[in-house]
Amino acid sequence: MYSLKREAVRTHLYPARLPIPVLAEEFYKMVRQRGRSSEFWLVLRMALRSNPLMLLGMIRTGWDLIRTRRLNLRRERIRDTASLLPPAPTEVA
Amino acid sequence: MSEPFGPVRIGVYICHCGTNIAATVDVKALAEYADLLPNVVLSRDYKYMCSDPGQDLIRQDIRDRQLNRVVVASCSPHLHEHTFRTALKVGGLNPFYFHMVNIREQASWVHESRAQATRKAKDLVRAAVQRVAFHQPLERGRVAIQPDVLIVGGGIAGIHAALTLANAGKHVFLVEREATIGGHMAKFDKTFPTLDCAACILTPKMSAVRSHPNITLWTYSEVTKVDGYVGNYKATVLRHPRFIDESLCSGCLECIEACVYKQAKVNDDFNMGLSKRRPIYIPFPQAVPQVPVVDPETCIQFKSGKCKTTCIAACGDRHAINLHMEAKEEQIEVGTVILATGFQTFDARRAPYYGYGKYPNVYTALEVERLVNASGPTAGEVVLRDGRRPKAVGIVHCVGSRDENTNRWCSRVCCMYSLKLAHLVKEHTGAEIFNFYIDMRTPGKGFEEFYQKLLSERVHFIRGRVAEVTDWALDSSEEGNLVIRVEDTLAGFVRRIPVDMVVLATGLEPHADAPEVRRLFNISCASEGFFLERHPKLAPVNTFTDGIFLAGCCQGPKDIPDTVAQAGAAAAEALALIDAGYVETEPNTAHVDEERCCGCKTCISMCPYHAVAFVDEIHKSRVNEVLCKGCGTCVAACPSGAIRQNLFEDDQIFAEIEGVLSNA
Amino acid sequence: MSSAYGYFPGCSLKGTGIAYEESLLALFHLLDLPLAELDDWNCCGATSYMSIDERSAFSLSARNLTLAQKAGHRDLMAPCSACYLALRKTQDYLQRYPKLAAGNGALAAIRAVRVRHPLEIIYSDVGLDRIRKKVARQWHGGRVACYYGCQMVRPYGEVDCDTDPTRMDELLRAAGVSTVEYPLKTKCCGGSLTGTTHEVGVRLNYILLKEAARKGAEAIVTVCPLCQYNLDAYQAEIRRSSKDPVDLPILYFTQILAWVLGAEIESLGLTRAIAGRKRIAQWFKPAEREAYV
Amino acid sequence: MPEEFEPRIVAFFCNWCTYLAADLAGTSRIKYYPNAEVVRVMCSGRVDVQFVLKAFAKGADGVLIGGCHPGDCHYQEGNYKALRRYRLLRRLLRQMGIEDERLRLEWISAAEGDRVRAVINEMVETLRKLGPLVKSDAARAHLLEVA
Repeated sequence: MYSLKREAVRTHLYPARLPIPVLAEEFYKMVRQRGRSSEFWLVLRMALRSNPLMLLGMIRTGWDLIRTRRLNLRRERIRDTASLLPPAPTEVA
Repeated sequence: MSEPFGPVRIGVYICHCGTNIAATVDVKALAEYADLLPNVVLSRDYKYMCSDPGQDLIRQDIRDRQLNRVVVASCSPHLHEHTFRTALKVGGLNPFYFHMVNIREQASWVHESRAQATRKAKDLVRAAVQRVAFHQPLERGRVAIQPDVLIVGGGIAGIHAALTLANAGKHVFLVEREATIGGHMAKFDKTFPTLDCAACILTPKMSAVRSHPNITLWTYSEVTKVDGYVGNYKATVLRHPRFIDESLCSGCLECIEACVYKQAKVNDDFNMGLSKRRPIYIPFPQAVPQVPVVDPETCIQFKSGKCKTTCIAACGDRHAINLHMEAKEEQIEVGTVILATGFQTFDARRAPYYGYGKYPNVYTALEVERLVNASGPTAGEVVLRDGRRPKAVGIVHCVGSRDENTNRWCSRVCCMYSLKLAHLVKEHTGAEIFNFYIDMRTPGKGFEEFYQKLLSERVHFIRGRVAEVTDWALDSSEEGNLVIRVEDTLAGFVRRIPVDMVVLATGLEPHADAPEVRRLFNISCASEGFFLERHPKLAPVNTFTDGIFLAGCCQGPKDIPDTVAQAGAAAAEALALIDAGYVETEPNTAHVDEERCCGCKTCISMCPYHAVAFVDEIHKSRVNEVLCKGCGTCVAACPSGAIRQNLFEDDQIFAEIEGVLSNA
Repeated sequence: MSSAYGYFPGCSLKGTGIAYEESLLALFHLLDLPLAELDDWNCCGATSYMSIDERSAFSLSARNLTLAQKAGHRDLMAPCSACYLALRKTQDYLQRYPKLAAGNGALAAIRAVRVRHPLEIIYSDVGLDRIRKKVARQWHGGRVACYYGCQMVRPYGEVDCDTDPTRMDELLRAAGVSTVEYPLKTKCCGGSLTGTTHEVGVRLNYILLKEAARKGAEAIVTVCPLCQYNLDAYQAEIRRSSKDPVDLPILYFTQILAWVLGAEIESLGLTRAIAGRKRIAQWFKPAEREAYV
Repeated sequence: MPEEFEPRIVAFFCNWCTYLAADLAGTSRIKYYPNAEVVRVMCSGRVDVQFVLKAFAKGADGVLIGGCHPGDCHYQEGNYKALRRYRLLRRLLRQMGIEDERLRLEWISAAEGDRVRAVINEMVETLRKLGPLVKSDAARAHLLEVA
């Protein structure tokens, strides 16, 4: 399942403007660098990269979240980002 | 047959078993290797040692080359040890101057590297050659066979076996746990593929059992203890009290009518709980014996002691009803046993995604068997629990079969009985019928034709494992219905099919208490829990315990024709033993070398069969070879090496151990 | 060995799912179950990370498990279903393929730490009886549908039965809340689809909401921040597109339990709900004279 | 890297359960390491302490005893006797400086062909790590006089 998805992402085997792989990539970058994901920034980056018009559709939800104080604008990160890198590659099937 | 004089002269025979062995073991190299071993006068390899020409080789070489020991490297001794020993005997040599090496099951079939398999085969052959030099001539003992037979389980298998043996003039004890014989078959309406009525073919056999002079029928009874060995089994049968004396009851059933319960209130197991019965009841009208049972769990007299006991009044001067009846133990001696304990159906609750027990209109196949049955709870009317007639019925195959999460095996009968039910339900209701199957399996006389017939009857067949049965409605068309969600693997998309009745084709599995029964009779179970036959092809009704045979679904799922055939086979095997009058026993018993016995009595406590006794006069132990079963535990325990076991002498095994290791 | 449960919040509980964290802490406090948040925990990797680089995805969770072990926790609690699965899956895979763990020395941690979900912790470690005994408020709210989602129950089936989970129902009933039979309890909420392929995601949630209502539920109770968000955030949109007047409160099981066990209303993050606010206001107002049971 | 050490195992299998399991492994074509040589006895209860010592003395790196599961013994309780003896043996072997892993008692029923594979493979790998028994000549010498 994931191997298929990975392969599709790697070889760009998906319709243009499909946000799913973009989300995956952005998420990957963010977590790889900062150790945590920040929903707001993640969605923002995804939208900008795939289809900015999406943002319009998101205004209402965004407002709801702000209204209910559920939108966290802080860009989270962990202290020990060094420890995030995966171990020295070992041959794995 | 006298011990040949002169030095040990061993002949070694390597079997190719076609390519079964030759493909992985270098048989030529092996034969050449064996030829150089001490005491080996000749070593041959041959395509099929077990074949007649193969055995002739041995016989001739014994004659022409004066062999006095023989080693055959081929398959498992469990398969052909007897064959080759006989060959020695015919060749004029004591059959126990023989040792067999298993280079098929335990070498060629389990190793990939030719080099390694061959090396291992060499070790084993070398060990056998060293061992066989120490073999002694032995005589087989004979045990007389008690002609009576015990048959456990009164389903169609037990019934058929019992009648076969009884007609051959043998006395049969038929023991059934339920209050009537008939088993699962008695619950069926019609049988596939011929659609002849189950009752019409079963009930005559049931009453034949009842009236047969050679059959002692004990229903409501269980075997609780078994001792002895082939030809001489001693069994204890516990007869639960049915509170009605079979010898006095005339089967008028007036007591049931007279019961103070005007409305039946107790779930009727025979009808799968689809109807009610009274505390005093008879499982079904054609039950054998025609004798009611009182169920103390629900009878007021048992609960409060304040019942008017109108049943007893109704019975009048027959006095057949005895509410103080107690369980009774019967001791019987039989020579052979046939196990026909049958199966249980898969509990559909173990597959919660099919909604059995949650949605009232999800039924098991056995429940529907009762619904379509003319003598069933609805007199053959197929109606839902709320009384409606179903308009669309979904039959889900492989519930508890071919499923990693429940039972992995195919239950063999579900496809066909599903077809049968599809036909019957359509016939009774005219409803749309959907079969959901993984594969249609219709191997059998007239089975495929029956499948074709159903197709022509416009029954729908959807190929795909059902994901779930739910009452989740997506739109009004589904409101109030059960929805079957399934991937139609032929059409290639997921479908939602609204029906108002779901039938779960539950699979067959071993009885929950099969393990206890297995221990009781000292036999084995296969990995899925069904009783293990001696050989899947060549000894399908035998077990590894001599004199105990299998019939019917206790050995594995099968339909009625196969069950009856197997029951006949089991009866024939029993007859063969009985009419031979005796069995030859393995001479692998223990005996005490009184010179060496120091009288420490260690061995006495070792023997579970009390075969080792202490003789006070000479202050030494002695083995009763009739009682000895030849396990050798006492031999291993004896501190002074005074007890020895034929065929497993210390020096023989030491030689074998050194043999396997001596090229280390 | 610390007796406290290691607490792995996960990113959502610091954002859209903050009400879950608030009510969870309140509930564990009421049940005197000590919690210790994992220091410097990192994102579990969820499913998106998995779909770029599986091995480093494992190393992410491995890091968290190692932190937990270093902190001496026997249990690591992950309230978010996605976090729970990511951690549990890593544990499982690294045990089955030790090669994966080579280098980051996580294997020891993998074996030492149990990954658990609060639902199962409360069900097994506290138990229905103690919940019954501890009930401090009568539930004046309506009947609810318990929604388990997929990642928590499948594939491991350790939190609850993988095909027919019932523990949330049992807990709520023990707390005097009546629940409805909800056939879609383990269907998917669409996860991130509501953000990526919006229509697909919303349709899934529409089906979930509609069926809950059809079964007579007046609210849906969840165990996962993403499930809660998806069901909660798009109801207005659904009302517009379909003619169905759905407006169901989407609660966390921790909110109801904590409330019934007597938590302060402020501690439950109830004001953070988007849908069904009216009903929530009615259900969660301390009755004039508290009915103690 | 030198060629991997191939341990030699003598396996005493009871006729009714473990030997049949080994046959089943064969008919199911289950593949396992060829390091174990089977000596058939009627019951694990027949396995004499001396058999085991002899095996070690004559060059075995490990000894495996296979019997029926508790309660399933074809001879009612032979396997329990085997168990008692096994416990004693272990102590004895320890005193001789022979590691516990070298002697193994396993209950394998006639249905458990795959277990035969599992047990034998497992044992072979443990013994590969452990290395040959001979490395302790003292033990060998001692063994020889005992056996």
